Amino acid sequence: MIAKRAAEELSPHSIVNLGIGIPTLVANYLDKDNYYLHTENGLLGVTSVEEEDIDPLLVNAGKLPVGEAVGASYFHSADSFAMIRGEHVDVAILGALQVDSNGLVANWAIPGKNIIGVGGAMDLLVGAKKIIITTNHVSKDGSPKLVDKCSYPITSNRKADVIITDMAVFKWKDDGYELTELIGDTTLNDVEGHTTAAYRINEQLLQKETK
Amino acid sequence: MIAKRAAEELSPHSIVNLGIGIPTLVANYLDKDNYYLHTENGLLGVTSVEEEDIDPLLVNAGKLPVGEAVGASYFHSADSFAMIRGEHVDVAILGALQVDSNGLVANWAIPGKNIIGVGGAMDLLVGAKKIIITTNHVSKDGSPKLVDKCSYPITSNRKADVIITDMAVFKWKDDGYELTELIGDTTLNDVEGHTTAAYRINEQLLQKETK
Amino acid sequence: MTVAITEEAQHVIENVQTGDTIMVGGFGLIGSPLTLIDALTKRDASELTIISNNVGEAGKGLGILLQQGKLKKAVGSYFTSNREVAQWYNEGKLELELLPQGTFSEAIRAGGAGIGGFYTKTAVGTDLAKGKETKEIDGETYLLEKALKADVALVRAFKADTKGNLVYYKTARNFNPIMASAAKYVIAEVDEIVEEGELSPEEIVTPHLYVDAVIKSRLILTKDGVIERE
Amino acid sequence: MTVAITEEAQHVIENVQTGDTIMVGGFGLIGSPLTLIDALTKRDASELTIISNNVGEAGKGLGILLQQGKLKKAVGSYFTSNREVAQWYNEGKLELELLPQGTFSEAIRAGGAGIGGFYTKTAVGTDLAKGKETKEIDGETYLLEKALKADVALVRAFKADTKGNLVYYKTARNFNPIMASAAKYVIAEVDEIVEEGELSPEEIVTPHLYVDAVIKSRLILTKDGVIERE
Repeated sequence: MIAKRAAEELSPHSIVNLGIGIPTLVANYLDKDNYYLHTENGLLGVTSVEEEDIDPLLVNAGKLPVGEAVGASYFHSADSFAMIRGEHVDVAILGALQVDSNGLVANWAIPGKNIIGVGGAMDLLVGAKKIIITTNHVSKDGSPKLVDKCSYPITSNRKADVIITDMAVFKWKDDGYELTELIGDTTLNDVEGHTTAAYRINEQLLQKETK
Repeated sequence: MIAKRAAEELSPHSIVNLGIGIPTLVANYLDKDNYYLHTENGLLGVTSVEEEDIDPLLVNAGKLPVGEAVGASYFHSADSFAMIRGEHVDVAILGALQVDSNGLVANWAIPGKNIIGVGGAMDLLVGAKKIIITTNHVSKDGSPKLVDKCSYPITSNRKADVIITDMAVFKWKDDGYELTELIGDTTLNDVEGHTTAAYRINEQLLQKETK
Repeated sequence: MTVAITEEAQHVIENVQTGDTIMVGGFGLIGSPLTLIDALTKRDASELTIISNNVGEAGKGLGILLQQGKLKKAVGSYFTSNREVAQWYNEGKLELELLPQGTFSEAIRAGGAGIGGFYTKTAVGTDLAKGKETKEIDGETYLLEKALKADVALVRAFKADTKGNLVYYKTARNFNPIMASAAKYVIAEVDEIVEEGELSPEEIVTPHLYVDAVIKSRLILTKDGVIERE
Repeated sequence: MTVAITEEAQHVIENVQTGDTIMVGGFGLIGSPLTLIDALTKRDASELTIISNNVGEAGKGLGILLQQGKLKKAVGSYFTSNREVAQWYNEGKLELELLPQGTFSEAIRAGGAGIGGFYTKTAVGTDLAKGKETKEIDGETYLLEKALKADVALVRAFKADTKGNLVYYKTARNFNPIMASAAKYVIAEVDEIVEEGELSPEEIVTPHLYVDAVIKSRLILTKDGVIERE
């Protein structure tokens, strides 16, 4: 559901990089002729693959088997991250542990645990032209993931442009997030009760929900 | 003659970059199966080309038509200079306006004239593992080109390893150049009369010439 | 975004505005986007900064733009090939930034790769290091060089597919692939446009995400000089 | 120099000495030089610094070297794939240097390209920027990252020709070409060795000047895991 909503956020013919987890599912909702998927391990033109066509040497950044689109190209890791850091990727859709009132994202390390892996998270967050965060609205223990200030280590000092959760959609506008959309039966009260991050409510949405 | 002597200085299977002018002629004295010529405009595996096979889009750094060796490869300019600066080219054979007692080379600009071109000279001088300078011993007006201190702008603070002129061969040893060889009928006196750079005379050569 | 494929060089060159910084590929005329340069000479845009290894030759290629008085500044490594460059420079009508060719190439790659600057040993201790920062790294002295970027890049490739992927031809490759990565709007001039899927994914040098427009080359370099394609 | 072509991984791996820094290609097992890693586990060389995206998995690939106590330090971007890495690190038996994957890749390219260091925006303001220099360039903050180099690189390619030129296969390319450029001694493990001239000059990814030795791969990754080639 989150993935489907994220797919709607994309303009046709965008170059899109999908993170591991929910973001990977976004591919299922994209018309493959209209989107170009980039994976940082070295391929522009990622498609899905049928079981019988799996090639163990053709994978995405999550090491899952993928296929090769018509017009695809391969490149080495330094060239791949040159594309990312050089702002040639239009959109990165990433997961998050926390996003805060200032738009900062934490998605690579948990305090108290060993900090031993970061992968491409920091490069994608700093380099993609637009950042869409897809995440469950609350963590498994029920605590908000949209918080006032990240308690987990941040991934970049660059702001996320859009947050899509199972409850709502938020977009960064001027100096903060605006709640622009409720997902399914979610109410404004539900969102308020599960969010500690500051946000405004979109004028039209507010009118519609409170009339 | 200078070019022929320079060719003898190369170990088989070296990766060699040839500068414009006398250095380019060195190619005529190399067994093409044993040497790999690199040109900074993007080709490893330069060979000579017959008039009828000239391809206007296949040239060396002097924009002269060349051929393509078996096992050659093409690359863009940044990759080409990565090879040079990264010390993957074994030998660069370059021309010079001046070389001085400290081994410094001036080969890109003349004082009083406009400084508007440098090309790959500085990169080659700093990056090649071994630098061989090929030059006439004196300039057209008869003044020495091997001088105590370059009056022309230097190309790098890196020393040239070998100097081959139409009169003699000098090799950098410890803290200065050693005259190791006289070319043709040249005498020690001839060299002395046309050189203002400091140099030692090789022990054996001295004995041979003064006995 | 989709790549624009057109026969009309004059149309795509409209993307060049007065005051823009333009990268132009080619090592002399080899791998030079001759059709696009020709279109640029007919475009009413001036005060241009040109990032190109040379400024063509006297009255040829980019040399025409110089004669037209459209250039404010040139950034490159070897302006010697056009004797008029020195003349304009001495008369104070053209700014020049001279870089060693390796630094020039690397700065363009850096511009495309989101690298702000880099440290090279090239030019340390020379006149071209004047006014530039140095730094000791692991006991060696390096020079800081900044990235180069452009508004528009004009590049010459061999073939494009309909997605905009590019491959190059022999030493006509030179500065073209890095310039294609370092500008906001990239126009490639090619000999042939093939269907997507016809270029092998392993041999594509410039992936299509870098390319905004593709035109078929009209002016081409042959053994007998530059000719118009029939 | 000529490239050494051999069937004997154990012979070429003798170039690895105690205390060496070794680059090892691969993204997980994909594009990993499995035969050379296997040979390294049988080589009597320890106190190694490994520059590789991951340290294999627990007891697999480079993970075996960890278990053998041969590793002093690991430099990479994602050690999470081997849970034993954290264990050794916490016990003070293994040093770790964690870099963002883009910084890691770029640092290796820089090492091969004679670049001492470079400025990236990646990781600015994060825990991975601690202790690192920053610099303002054109109004933006960048982080200084130093080049990575190695004594020996173990890379996985698809085909080599008898000169040592290399081409790669799909996403098994990953870190291999850049690592092949950044070490004093480079050993490539390949599926096939062809005659010189059989690889197109336009499609060679790693020119032979980077490669010192080539061996035929014995351990290969298939759909069913790693198997020994018949």
